[in-house]
Amino acid sequence: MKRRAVLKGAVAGAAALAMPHVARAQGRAKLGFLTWNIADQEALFKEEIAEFQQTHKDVEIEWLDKKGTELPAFYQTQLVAGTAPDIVDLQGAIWVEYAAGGALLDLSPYLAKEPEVAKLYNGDYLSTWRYEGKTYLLPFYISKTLLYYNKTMFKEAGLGAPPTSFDELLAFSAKMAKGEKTGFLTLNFDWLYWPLFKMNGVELLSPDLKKPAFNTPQAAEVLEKLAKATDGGAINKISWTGRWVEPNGAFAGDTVGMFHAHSSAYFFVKGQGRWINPDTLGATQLPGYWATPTNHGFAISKSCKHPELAWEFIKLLTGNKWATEFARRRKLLTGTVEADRAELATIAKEDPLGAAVLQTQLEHTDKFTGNWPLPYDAQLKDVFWPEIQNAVLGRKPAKTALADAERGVERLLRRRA
Amino acid sequence: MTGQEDFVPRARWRAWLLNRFVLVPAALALIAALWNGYVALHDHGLVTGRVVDAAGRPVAGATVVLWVLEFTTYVEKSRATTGPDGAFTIHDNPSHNIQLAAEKPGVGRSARIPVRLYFRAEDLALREPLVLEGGG
Amino acid sequence: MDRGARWPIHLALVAVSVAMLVPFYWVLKTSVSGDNIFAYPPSVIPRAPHPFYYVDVWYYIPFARYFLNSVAVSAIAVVANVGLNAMAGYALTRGFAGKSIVLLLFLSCMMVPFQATIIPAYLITGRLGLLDSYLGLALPQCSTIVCIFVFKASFEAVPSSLVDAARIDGLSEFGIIWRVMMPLAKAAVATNVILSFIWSWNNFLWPLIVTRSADMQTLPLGLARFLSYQEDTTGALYAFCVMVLAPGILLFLLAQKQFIQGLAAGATKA
Amino acid sequence: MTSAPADAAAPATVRPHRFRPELRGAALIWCLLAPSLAIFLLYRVLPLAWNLWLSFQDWSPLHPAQFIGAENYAEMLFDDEVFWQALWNTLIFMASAPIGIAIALALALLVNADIRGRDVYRTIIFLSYPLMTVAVAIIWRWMFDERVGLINYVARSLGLVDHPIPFLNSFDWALPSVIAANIWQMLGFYMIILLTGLQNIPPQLHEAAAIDGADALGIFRRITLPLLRPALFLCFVIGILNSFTSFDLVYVMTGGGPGRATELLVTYIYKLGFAQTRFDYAAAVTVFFFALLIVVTGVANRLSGGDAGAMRLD
Repeated sequence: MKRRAVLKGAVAGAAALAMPHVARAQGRAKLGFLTWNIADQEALFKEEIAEFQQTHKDVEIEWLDKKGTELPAFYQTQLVAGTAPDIVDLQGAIWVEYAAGGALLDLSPYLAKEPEVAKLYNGDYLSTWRYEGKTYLLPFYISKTLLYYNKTMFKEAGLGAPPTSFDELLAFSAKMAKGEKTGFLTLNFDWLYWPLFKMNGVELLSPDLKKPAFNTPQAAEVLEKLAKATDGGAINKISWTGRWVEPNGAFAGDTVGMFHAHSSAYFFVKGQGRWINPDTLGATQLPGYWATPTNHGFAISKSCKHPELAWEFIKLLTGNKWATEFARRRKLLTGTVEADRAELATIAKEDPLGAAVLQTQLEHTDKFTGNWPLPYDAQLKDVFWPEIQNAVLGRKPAKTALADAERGVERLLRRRA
Repeated sequence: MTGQEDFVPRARWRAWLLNRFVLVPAALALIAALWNGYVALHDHGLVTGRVVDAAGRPVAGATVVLWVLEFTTYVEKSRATTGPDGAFTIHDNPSHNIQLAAEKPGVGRSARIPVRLYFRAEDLALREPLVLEGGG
Repeated sequence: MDRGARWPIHLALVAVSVAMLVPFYWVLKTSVSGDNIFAYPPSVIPRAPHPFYYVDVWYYIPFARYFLNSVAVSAIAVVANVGLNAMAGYALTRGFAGKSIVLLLFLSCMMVPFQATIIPAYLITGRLGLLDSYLGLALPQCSTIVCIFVFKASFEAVPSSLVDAARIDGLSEFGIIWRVMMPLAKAAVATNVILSFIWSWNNFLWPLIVTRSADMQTLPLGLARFLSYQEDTTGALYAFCVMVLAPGILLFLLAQKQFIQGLAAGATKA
Repeated sequence: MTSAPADAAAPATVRPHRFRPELRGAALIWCLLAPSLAIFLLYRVLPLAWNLWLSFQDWSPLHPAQFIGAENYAEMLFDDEVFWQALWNTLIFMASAPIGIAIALALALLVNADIRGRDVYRTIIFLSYPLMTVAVAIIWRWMFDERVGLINYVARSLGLVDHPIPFLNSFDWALPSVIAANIWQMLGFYMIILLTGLQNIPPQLHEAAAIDGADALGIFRRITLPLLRPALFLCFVIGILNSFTSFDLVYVMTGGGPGRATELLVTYIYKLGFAQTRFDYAAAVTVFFFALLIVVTGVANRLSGGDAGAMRLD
């Protein structure tokens, strides 16, 4: 036993001296490639890597995939250890924090050097990757919120067209709610619920993003209405407590009238809801056309030793050929104009409903909200959301909740100033 | 725990080997081995079956399509055409979760029947024939 | 206690047993019938049971590979635990300078929340060059305090006359540990084996951080992926649960007698 | 265990000298301790020290550390309701340990009666302990489900409730639900320890007391409980540790929600570090957390007369 212990110690010591951990990354040019919970596309990535290696013989690419909630934990640990993957697929607003902290490579010079590259992508979506005038990611796949509605339930409630205003939204919901049935359901993570406030003219922060701007009579009114509707069963409680699976499952259960979610929800819901077809499910914009994007994009870590190679690689990933291929396999939009045009054309034939859903993603792309470029977005959410939850679930009067939230946000902004 | 053999009297060897901590895993290993053997002998990806029309007569020259599940969606994998006796054989089913349907212009098309297999590319002989209906 | 009618006792115990077993049954049932989680009312008896969810799980991730990894890591942890803990436990039965400090250190080590030590632990493992390796995965759990105390307790139960006799027979300390102590501490060994197995088998956060390459992943990571990604296929999810839980339960059922003795010894042989 | 190198421990001679064996013995003891100590040093002490240092810095993976004194602690204590909420929840969680222990004691008494199949009962009751906590969480998250959870189903069929209770989504029920799941998993563990405690009580004592005409309750109060004290306190200590460290359970069942209803210190630490990239602040909370644990277990140990089984310091 002792001998083993001694040996172990010696080996470990030797290893520590012989190869500091960064050494692993060196040798023949090697790129780490980390994706965000999309292991099902392993085949695609393997093909893309293979093609890349045809033109870059001596490059080795290590592909990793981590589950969404754990990817940040993994990436940050790797950052500390100095072994951050060179190319990372980031979602939502977390990239801003990394960008502001100097972990990500500014891609603007590259885009400036090769102006034709930027033209490949949908300008509005590309611009969501801009922080302080610099672009940090290229679009991998795109998605923004829209309003799904259950046509059958609309008929039963004697409703025709989808709502065109906030109050109509609530009124319709109330009409459809009875027993197990509820009228409206929204996703709530990553500010996906924010369009509900934006459409009522509520702003989260002052234009310079320095002060909270949400503690207004308007906001209070909206909150009160939402709380009332939730209490009355018009709005499904899961809106404020569920994350991804519960809301989708509930809507797929054919007991919810309207579902405010992004396009990714469509295939998830379709997979579960036998009832879903063009006559029973409608897809449209939320009143006011506001929508919160939740896009995935490829960034390059600053610690990358071969930024040119990494840049070449993400150009390949997001370029027309592979974006088209990816769009086809995953039936989604990539933000690469050509690919999306092709995909919309193809899917229109095999799944008109899916096409209708995807179509909404390219409309009103000038009305994004809930995607403020804040380096401390996560903390802001963490301060803000629980208070909103308190209000809509009727645990606090709207005004108190907003006041408390404001205090929290002010404190946060002060600390981060 | 090596290096002790010299201390352990012969008699203890039986105790060391013939106890439940050895036998149970051994039994499990054996079962696994047998199963793998069976799999190895039956994973040629063959799918055989018959296609008949609404009246139950075999249909020659009908196209049989095989879909396989890829994560969440079924994608078309391969096709086969029925012989004079209405029988067909697909040689390259890679999956454990498939759907089959047959079609012949003029005779009609069958419903898509889902089939689950116990392992990938398990050889499958459909008991029920695919029934073409609806003219078309 | 043991006088009077028995049936009320049986009644109570049966009731509790049912309460303890229902979740097991529910998982098993769903894993073979997969009644959609959104179906109400839930059926108590599985409708049309079939094993295909297990097949799906098997192919959804490289199950065999993950399983192998989990086994390898657990094996390392178990062997190391039995060895190191026995040594440490024996040492603690002897009086020596600084013993109380060591004991204090051990006890307080029990209370460091691992979630808060991931980053330094990761850096250290990196320094040792053990990232993404079985040893690196197992190392933090290669010795556990509770198990050391289990050994300590059961060694203390060994009559010192035996030890002295052995010493007079000229046995080395290791000889004493291996040939006098261990045979009398089977229960403690069983406890060590099971606890260290369970702990390393169930470990989630550490493998998540330390493993890079796809073929070093362990089963809990696979389970987590299911949770996040394939969550709609409930049947498969619960089949996965069964497949992940089975080994631990099996091991426990095999060794429960000694395990419980050992636990008890460590617990109350004060 | 490989047989030792000959020189590692020369057999002590029959009639040892005064002190040389002493020295050799001490050296040997430290050799025996070395591997375990090394592991704890690497994976417990060093990280803790790192946290201690970090708690006085302003640091994140994204920028270098700089000393900021006790600012993190100041924020934690005076400027962070979430911290207090998490602390409060943790204390409630901790306070729930006695419930489980009480149930376990009752079970132990029952199983201790010499009845047929007691081992079967014991096994069944213990079976939930070896389970992977992540899986336990998955199972119970679903048992508690509002729409299709078994508990609601039973409660509704029995007419106990007219509306299903959204256990994990309700601010009032979430924490109790998680605690219930935790008790379910720990019950068997407590029971085993108490059971052994019971079996270590010499039966003569009971008989003697019975002859003195004491009734069952009297015997239990005057003899069983006092003699059970070490076992009980061990359970309590384990319960505390467990309630402080059951991360997976909360993380999977509720993720700390709704709101902060089930936020524990340990989940909060994790979120601070990995969701908010505030490792420096998380370190401060960790240090506090550690101190709190030391104090609580220390007190428990004191109360148990420094004799809570494994917790005992000789």
